[in-house]
Amino acid sequence: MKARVTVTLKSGILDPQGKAIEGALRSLGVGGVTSVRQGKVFDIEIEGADRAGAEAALKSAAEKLLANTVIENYRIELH
Amino acid sequence: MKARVTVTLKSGILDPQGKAIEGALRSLGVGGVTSVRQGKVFDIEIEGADRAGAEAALKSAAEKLLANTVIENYRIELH
Amino acid sequence: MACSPGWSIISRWRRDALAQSDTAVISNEPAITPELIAEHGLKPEEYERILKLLGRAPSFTELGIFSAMWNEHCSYKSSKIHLRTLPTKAPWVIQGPGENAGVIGIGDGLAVVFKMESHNHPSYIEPYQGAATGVGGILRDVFTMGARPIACLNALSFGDPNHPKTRALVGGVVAGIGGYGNSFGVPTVGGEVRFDRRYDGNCLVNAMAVGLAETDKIFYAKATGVGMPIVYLGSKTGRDGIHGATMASAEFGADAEEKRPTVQVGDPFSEKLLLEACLEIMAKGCVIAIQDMGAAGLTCSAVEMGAKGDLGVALDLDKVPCRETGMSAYEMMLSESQERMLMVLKPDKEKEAEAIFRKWGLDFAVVGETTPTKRFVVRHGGAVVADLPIKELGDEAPVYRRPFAERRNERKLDASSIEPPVAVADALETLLGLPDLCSKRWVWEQYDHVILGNTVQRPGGDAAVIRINDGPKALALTADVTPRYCEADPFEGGKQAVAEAWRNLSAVGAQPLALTDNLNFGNPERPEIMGQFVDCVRGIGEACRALDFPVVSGNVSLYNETNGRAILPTPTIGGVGLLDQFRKSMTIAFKSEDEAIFLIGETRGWLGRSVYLRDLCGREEGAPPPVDLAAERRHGDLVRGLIRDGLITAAHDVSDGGLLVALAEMAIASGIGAVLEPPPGIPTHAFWFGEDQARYVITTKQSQPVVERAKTAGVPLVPLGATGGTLIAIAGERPLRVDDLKRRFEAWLPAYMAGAT
Amino acid sequence: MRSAVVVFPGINRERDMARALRLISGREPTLVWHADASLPQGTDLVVLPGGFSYGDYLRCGAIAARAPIMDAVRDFAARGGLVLAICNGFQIACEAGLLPGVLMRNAQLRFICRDVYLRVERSDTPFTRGYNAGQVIRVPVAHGEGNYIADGESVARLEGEGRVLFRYSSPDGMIDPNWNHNGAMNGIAGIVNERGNVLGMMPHPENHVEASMGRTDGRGLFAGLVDHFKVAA
Ligand SMILES: Nc1ncnc2c1ncn2[C@@H]1O[C@H](COP(=O)(O)OP(=O)(O)O)[C@@H](O)[C@H]1O
Ligand SMILES: [Mg+2]
Repeated sequence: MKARVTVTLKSGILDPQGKAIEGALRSLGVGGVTSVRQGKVFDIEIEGADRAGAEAALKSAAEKLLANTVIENYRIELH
Repeated sequence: MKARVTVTLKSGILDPQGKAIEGALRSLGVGGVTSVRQGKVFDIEIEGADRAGAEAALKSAAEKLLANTVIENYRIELH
Repeated sequence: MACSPGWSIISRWRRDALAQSDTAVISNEPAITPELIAEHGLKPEEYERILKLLGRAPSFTELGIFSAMWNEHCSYKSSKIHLRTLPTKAPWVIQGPGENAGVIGIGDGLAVVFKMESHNHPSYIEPYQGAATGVGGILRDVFTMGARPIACLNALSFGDPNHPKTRALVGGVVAGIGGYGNSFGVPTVGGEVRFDRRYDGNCLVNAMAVGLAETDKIFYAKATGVGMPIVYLGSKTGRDGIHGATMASAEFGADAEEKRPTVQVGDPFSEKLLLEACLEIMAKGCVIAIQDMGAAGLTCSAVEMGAKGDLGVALDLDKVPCRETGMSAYEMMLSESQERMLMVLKPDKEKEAEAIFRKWGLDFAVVGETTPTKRFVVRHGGAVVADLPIKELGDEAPVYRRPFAERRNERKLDASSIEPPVAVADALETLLGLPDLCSKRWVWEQYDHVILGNTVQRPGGDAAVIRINDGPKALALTADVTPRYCEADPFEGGKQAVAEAWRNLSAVGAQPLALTDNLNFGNPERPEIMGQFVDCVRGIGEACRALDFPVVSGNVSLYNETNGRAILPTPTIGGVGLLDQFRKSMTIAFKSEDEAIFLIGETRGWLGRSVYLRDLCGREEGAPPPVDLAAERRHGDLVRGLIRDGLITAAHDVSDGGLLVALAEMAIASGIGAVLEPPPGIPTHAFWFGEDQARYVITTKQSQPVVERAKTAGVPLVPLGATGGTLIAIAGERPLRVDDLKRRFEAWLPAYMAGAT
Repeated sequence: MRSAVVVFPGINRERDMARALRLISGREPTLVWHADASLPQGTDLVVLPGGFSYGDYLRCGAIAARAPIMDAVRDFAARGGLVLAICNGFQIACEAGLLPGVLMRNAQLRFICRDVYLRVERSDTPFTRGYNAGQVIRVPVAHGEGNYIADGESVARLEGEGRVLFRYSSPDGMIDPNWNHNGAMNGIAGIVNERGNVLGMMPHPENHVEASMGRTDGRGLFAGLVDHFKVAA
């Protein structure tokens, strides 16, 4: 099974990367960009067809490792 | 307008971070994970309602900066 | 209406006069209830004090300001009266405690600016960002004064390696310290790492920064002149760490994870730009006063600048660059967003300064002015949201003479009463692989310790040595404390922390000049904890006086306890010393074969509170080794002289683990072995592993002059044997291969962090 | 030798580099600001120094590679001018298309600062003429993303055309994974472009140039460049 876990910064948490990218886009003449926030995606392959099991595994992966839940939110999509 | 640009490593380019995460997940006892590839997402706000213009801007942002097209692919979603 | 920089002074007076009438204080804000007051960490009697001071109830924003100014972190209300007893003066001290950092002169018109600060609670909650912002904060303290940072150190205390949280904390904290310092571009060259179950619920992250300035170009927080523009510099203000300051003084309960503040995220890139921009406008003579925004950012910095200058401050929050929309006055005043500064500018230099900050891509906004009223007036949306007497905010903060319990000190353990559990060789193998004694390479290799090209001695020795500019002078830097001693006997422990720092500086050949301290303790409202604090401070003071080693800056971190379980008392000492010739700095490594090895100092075989007793005998008992400060001084002066006159080839102080561990470290650092002969009279395990103080191991090719020097100085000098071979060969013991000892010494931490132990 | 050191926001080894150039070439280099459009007249050597340009945000070197001054650097290189790109400079040069490949996260995912051994692969280039082919030098590294990776074809070309100038090695010059701290392909530590006038390398020769500070293994690179321009002149 293929899954994607998307990890994004909680709103209100400073995103220095996004800030720097915003500035760079402006100086590159890319118009109209008012805000950039950077996050991560993890494309994960899981063996076995048991969706429930896979979802549980992904959730614990996100909680334990992929996301820093103090400052980040995560979303799991299972295809 | 809100948009999301997703940047992922081209297949064939090896991903040390993904590899390490795979290993870490195994040692955390997260079962069944056979592969992990890490990528980036950029949540972007663009002013103005002109979709075509926004798409053009996003495309040039991705080409010029957000993705290193030597090793990365990108996808643009405009909401 | 909002104030514009263009105001005439007269009209400003009128506004402030207006603002002083209580009616000017708006209140579409939460009512001040006892619960709200408690949430702000203010005790009922402290709130009474506020009412008396104002003659009215505070507004919500004002309550926030008081909570920030009057919490332990900013007001030092529990520690003040004791800190006052510390010696802070010496001919070379330019600025003692009370400014952003301490300043000492080192000749040639140069000054060293340094301080240590804790970021314990934030690091426990979010290790990477907590540690990173700790480094960022201490770097700002140093360059706020006009100094360019040239080195960082860090002293870390973690819980039991087997505690489920420990590994992640170590990984996150170390990565955070490196992530910030490496990017900022300062070498991180020293520190310490310890593990003890007593830190399970409260890790300690103490970061020290050292900077170099010209003696006549040092900048202070004291504002001068009425009607001077107050300028906001750096990054934008967000809702970061609101209540961080109050939080940092709140004891953790089981619900700590819940009442966590919004985490501050460090931006070393912006900090680097802020450094360059600040130094540039300082060089251009634009600056009257400058203050970094640390805990309770805008509040503390603005009040400090005004109060120090006997001036009032008027702020207009509508001018503050914000990252988020709809921020309230309360949030702006308490935000702990990083990489920000507040500055009083020479009016005629405003344009020049602004241009410099724009060039570096940083925010620059005039947010207020100095006033003659000695009041702290804050406007938002045109209305006055705070109007407080600026001096009293600091000076009238509560000061507590908290009750403290004298500690019944433990009896001296007699070495003969301690059965050696294993042979000497086996004991050494075990000790070198212990979490507390093993190599910390895994940590310091994640820190760029060579950038700037002035690192003469890298981590791994007794003290780091950093060349000053192109030389010939150099600084020696170290961070030390032995918490298990401090708990067993806080007074002797306090003395020992200072003595060990002084010793580590002397061991590389430096003249110790001054220190910064970071006093980490539990809840001071408990008499036994307050007792630890009081006695440690007494001990530190006594040692400082005896060694001419004054305290020029420091930081206190209290309430480091979880569910009533306090950390070990941990008064970290950051020592700074000076070498006239960096080329002469001494290292711990054996240099060649067949050199004589001597022990300087007296060995009684003191096993009480030793690592040997704790980790090999499983006993945490007895009095710690007493510190004879006169002997420390004699012995250190002798070693420094021998180094200066080129009479010795290696030197290493004897600390945790005792003499044989020190010898093994010297062998491991060189790959050269030693043939050793213990003198008769003392039980061998006590001789090799006792932790008597004031001792150094030295090697020399010129025994005769060394012996004479020691005799004339009246310093005990004990021949131990000679360097050579590939073994540590002790008469009557199993010989040990140096390369095998090295493997054990280097193995534990990487294996632990890989999850293999 | 007239050298110009390009300063991008967040660069932090420009002082180390300036000192090395001053000590060995006897000339103070010019510091060139990233926002400038041109290089000083008569520049012999352009240096992209180490550091964390733009905080290494997004990708190391990505934002700096698109700074105004980089057009001038590209022209300079196109005209055959010598460019020395070290650490973050190497990352910038790759992002700017001056050199093939990318520098990925170190294999152990940790920043590493330590002395490493480099085998100098050839001595017949302006950058390495101060060394002998096969010579092993010891210089520090300080990076979190120095793991050199390129597609098979590019690597084949680099190797085939002898464009790998420095390789991580053991102290006695053996190419050995145990002495490759970041996992770079073929132990690649430094490469040049087709024309041989742009060198990118991760280690810091500029930090080993003073005998009084311990080691001088880095001098050869700068001394060689100085000779190169002496001969040329
Ligand atoms: N957190 C750290 N950061 C940098 N260097 C460290 C750290 N911890 C330990 N070190 C270095 O490891 C060496 C040994 O540390 P330590 O045993 O505390 O020395 P000592 O016993 O002489 O005080 C010292 O050079 C010290 O600077
Ligand atoms: Mg020591």
